Amino acid sequence: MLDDESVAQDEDDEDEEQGDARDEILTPGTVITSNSQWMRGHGTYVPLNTSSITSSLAGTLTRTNKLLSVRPLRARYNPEIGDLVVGRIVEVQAKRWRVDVAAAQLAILQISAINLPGGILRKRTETDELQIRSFFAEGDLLVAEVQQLHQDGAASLHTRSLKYGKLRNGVFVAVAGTGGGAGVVRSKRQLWTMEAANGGGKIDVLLGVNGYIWISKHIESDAAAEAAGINRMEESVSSQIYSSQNNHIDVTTMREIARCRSVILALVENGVKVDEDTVTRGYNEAVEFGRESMEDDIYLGGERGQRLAAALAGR
Amino acid sequence: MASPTAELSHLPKTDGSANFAYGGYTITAAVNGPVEAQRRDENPFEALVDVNVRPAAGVGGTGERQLEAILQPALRHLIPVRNFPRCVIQVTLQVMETPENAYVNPKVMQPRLNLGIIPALLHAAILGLLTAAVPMKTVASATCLVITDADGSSVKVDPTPAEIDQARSVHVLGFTAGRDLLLAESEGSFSADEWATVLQTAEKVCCRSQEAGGDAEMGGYGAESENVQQFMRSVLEAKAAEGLHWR
Amino acid sequence: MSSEPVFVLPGDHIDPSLIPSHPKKPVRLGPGLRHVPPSDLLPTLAGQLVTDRQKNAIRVETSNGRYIPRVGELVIGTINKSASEVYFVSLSDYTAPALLPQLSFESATKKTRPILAPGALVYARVTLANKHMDAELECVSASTGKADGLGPLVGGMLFTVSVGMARLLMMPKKAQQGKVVVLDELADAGLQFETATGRNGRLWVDSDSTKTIIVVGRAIQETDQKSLGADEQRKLVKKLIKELS
Amino acid sequence: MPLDTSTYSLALLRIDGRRWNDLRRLHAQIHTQDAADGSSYLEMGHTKVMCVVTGPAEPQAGQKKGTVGSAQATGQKEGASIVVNVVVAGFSSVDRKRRGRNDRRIQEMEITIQKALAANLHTHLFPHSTITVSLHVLSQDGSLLAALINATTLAVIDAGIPMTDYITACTAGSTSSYAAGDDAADPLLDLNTQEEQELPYLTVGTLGDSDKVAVLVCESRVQVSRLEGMLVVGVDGCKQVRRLLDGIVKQKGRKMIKEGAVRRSDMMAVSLDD
Amino acid sequence: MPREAEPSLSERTFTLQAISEGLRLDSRKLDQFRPLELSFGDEYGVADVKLGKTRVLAKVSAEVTVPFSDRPFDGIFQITSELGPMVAPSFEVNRPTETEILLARLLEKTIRRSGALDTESLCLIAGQKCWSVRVDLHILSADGNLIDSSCLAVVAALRHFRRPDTSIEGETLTIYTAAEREPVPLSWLHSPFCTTFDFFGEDGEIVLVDTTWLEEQLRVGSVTFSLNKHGEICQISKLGGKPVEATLIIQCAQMALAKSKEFTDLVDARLAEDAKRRDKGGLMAELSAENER
Repeated sequence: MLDDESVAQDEDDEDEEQGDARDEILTPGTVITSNSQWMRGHGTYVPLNTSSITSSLAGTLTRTNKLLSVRPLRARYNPEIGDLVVGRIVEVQAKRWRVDVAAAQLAILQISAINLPGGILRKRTETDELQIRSFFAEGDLLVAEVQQLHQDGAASLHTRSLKYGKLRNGVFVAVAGTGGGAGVVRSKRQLWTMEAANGGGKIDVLLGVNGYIWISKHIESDAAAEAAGINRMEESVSSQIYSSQNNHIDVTTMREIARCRSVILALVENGVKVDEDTVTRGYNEAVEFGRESMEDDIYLGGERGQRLAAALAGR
Repeated sequence: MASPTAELSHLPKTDGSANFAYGGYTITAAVNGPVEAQRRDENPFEALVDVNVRPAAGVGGTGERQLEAILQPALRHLIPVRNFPRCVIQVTLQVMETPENAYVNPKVMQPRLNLGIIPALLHAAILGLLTAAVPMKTVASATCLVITDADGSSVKVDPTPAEIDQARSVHVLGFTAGRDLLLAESEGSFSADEWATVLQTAEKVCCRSQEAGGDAEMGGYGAESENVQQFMRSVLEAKAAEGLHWR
Repeated sequence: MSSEPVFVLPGDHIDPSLIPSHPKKPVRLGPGLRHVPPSDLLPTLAGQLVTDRQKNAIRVETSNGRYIPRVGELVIGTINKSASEVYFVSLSDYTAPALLPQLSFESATKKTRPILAPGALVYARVTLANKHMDAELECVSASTGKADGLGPLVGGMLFTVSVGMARLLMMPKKAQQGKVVVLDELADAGLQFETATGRNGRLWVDSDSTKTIIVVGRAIQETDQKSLGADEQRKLVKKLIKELS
Repeated sequence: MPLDTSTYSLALLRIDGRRWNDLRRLHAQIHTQDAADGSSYLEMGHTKVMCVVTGPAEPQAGQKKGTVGSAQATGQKEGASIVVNVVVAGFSSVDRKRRGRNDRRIQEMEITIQKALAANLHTHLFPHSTITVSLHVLSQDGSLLAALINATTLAVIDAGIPMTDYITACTAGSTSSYAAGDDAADPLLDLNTQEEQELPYLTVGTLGDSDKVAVLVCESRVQVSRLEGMLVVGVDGCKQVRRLLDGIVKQKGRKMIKEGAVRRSDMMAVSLDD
Repeated sequence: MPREAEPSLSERTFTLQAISEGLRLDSRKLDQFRPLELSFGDEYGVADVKLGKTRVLAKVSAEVTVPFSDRPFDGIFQITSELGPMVAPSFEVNRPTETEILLARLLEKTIRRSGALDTESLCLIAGQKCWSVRVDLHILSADGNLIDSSCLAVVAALRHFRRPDTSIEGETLTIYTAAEREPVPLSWLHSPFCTTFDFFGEDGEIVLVDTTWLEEQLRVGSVTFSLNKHGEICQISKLGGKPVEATLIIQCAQMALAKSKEFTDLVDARLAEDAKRRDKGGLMAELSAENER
């Protein structure tokens, strides 16, 4: 027996469905089509002795020419080449690291795929291999790009750009990745610098497409190197980039970093996707919220979070 | 006492197996090896001999662990363990029948070390190893003896459980085919002289076959006791001959 | 060859007359014997002492037990997993895997080496057998660069036999003295099949007909397990052929 | 006597007022834990369980070897392995008996769920990884295994792990005790603890909307002639459960579309057949 | 623990191909058991079952002990089954594997929970003294279908078993040795037997019985029925695996019933033979005793 409430809700939903059939949700075992002109993609299968493309996931239908796939409501991150990811070193091996990027398998970072101190073009030596831990040790966080995918689906990363490397001066947040559901979505920019309120200076927000997020104090020197052009960049690769020591961070900056983190968690809790637009606008809203009270509350759980989400949805 | 009986290679899924029955004890031995040792047991220089004794009824306890501790070094000495580094040779000895009175509460019996079963366990293990073609330096046999005060001080070979219960001391001695003492376990009170007699008797019982006309000489002690080494040779030879008519 | 087989137990004294004494060649010790310096020769297995005076060799023969690799022997292995340079190959259950270099196949290069999935079978030769190291295998002759029948075994069926039976099957027909006739009898009865025997007690049988493979497998396993003589083998084959039709 | 059979035959109502083929109130939620890859909470009457799914992810250290109490997929080297852990809270039942990790009954349930998943999930898509299913029993009132299976199905769907179809389960019993051969015995659907203690029953789990049985567990003595009747009622109950669960998943999906967390379908599935 | 043995690809493909053609490697029919040998030991309560290369031995023992405080009127009855390295090197002592857990549960449900043994009859003095009957199941060799063979061995051993006779006068309990009074059989209520059906094929539509180890490795699912000859189901376990049509399950139940009747007849026949053999001995003993007088 169903309780009255949920029955009522079901009826509501049926009304909506009639409103727009594209709100339709496919669930495992639902036959999508038996027409043989279509090809099956991710999230579908063809049961034995039939020719019906059937959903294997709960999600929505996507079509790319003749290819039918099901986009899951939620899923773990599935690496793709070129993805910007934040990862954590789990294991150090002789010539490579194994990195948690929230995927089904640990990703691989070869020692040959990182910038070595003293210039990109420097030849890798055995000394480097021996002191592999001086670059990345267990527990270190890094930002990297997916360079290639192996046959079994495992990813190889590289950090051969100044944009990538070890992460410092900030805080880590894990939300759902691009596999589906609320969380980080692929967008124009995964990494941007924004002006913090209340004199907090500049902060960097880095949304790894795998759902791992890094919010940190913006360090100017990097930008200076960037401006100096590509050749100079190589030279500036110093052992500093593998330092695990934080710079000095003002308390005000720390507060704003924490506020930004609260915003992201509130977005996720209320089912709002996480991208540059929602984070920036959410942050501005949160700053306004903070002005309401004397103590400038940066907590955004529960009701306050819902208010934030409502404010964003209201546009 | 009835002659020993044995059945060889009767468990098809193991590398070697033997069923050995003598004096009311029936033991099934299963041998697997040399197989890969587990990482935590691995010895880079020699094979591990893993002996596992399982009682007919009930779960194995300290009594079984002690029997294993007595048998393991004995078997390890018979096998050239250095030829199989990083390996393990598993010997599982399942007790099938014991001559104990089935209705004696086994719990009362448990704390006592059951020396009487050791010869049967050892013989079953050796037969199992031989059928598994695990290389061995030599073979061995063991016997159980008691010293009783019933009629003066006398040594008795292959005692019954009742005799073991009443004996002043119980001894198990094992000898290799080369007449080297392989294992010796004693329980109870006895003098050094008595032990010397026990040693001498046991050696004669175990190694009798090598002496021509040994049987006649044996007269006094347990002439009825079958020579086990001789027995092992005959069953293995029969097994080899079985394959001979077509090999 | 000695006429009367001599049965030995580990540690037995070997009659010096049985030890071959070729004036020039050194004595070759086969399995089941160990040399205790200075000049003692002791069996380590229970079995028949076999002396080959021409080769100046002596060994103890047994038909059961676990396979222990020896250089030069042909074996059938199962791929366990593949590493970057080698395949790990299992020669018998629960033993440490042997190594088969991925380039050790006929005309294999980095680009053309065969890709073998876990569970695939290979017919290989043992090239290294040392108690302190994992055994090594090859599927190509190092001298000629030819496969000579070695390499992956595709399809078919694998049957387990005793190592003694495997040794017999691999002997030249003459040396075998007509002890195992079951395969020839099956072939004479019109069955078409292909076999490969590994010294590690594995027999691979392939045929177009499922029934044929089953019959060949049963015939050889029954012959092995029941130690059937030549006549009994013929009887068995007749029975099986009858069941087939 | 918890179930007065004479009363039942008069009014044809069960102790809690249900008719023979009524399910108890089934309430379920999907995605209950933010931190988990997949999660669910499910109530079948007063039986309440929650489920958390982690993975497919790199196997945790020490998980690789088949540890006691965690059922491990075998012979599936190429796909993800599945580990199922069931924890029964001490306060979940009246006798408040603590059930250890080595309770064989719980281990059997873990193995059952693990094997049902292994045959249903498309594990071959995730080599070298592990899917961990953790189930917690908060309250017991009959049909425990069925509730665990249903909660697992929801949580695995939430985790976005591809599968052939829903596996849903329920219990079916018979009003006649094993000894009585009376033909008048009625089958019953979805038993509570009182009924389970009193009557023969079985747990059945089926695949999707089909009559295919993935799980069938019967632990009571019952005439073999009763089996078919009980199985028919049970399979029908599973279909009812499937419709309910499907509704819950779809409702959640529409909510996510409304919130903008998920994009709508590019087109309608129905239009593809033209 | 060395890694578990696994069949090679050739073995997998060929065995499945043969099964799909209705053929088995040992030329059996799909619904045919291997020859089943049941024998009893010299002692009471020892049953040895051979099913092809599978061999199990069940041994029953009994002792007088104190009943559990929450069940003062019941005796104690337990079945232990441990798979050790004798079965395969991958089985470790004291580390129960899935096979072992499922086997133990199945025996528990089939024999203990179904009330095959009247445990109340094991009570001697309520709350103080009772018989504790235990069955130790020794798996000597495992080549598939451990469940059916183990269940048969345990049931046969329990039916063969005789416990010492006892008498109670006031508060004193006397236990008689076999020489004083003929031992008595257990109060046995019904004999359940397991039959396992293994499913093969893409849809689980092919059914085999009494599978070997190799076949067991390749099955997509299985269901075990425990029934007695009266058609009472004691237990059904289809623990996951490939879903199969409900109608197929019903068919299997009917086959299991027929098989259970067969097993009942087999055990009855062997028990009768054994009784005859023992009686001959008994008669001889009596005669010789008379002669001495």
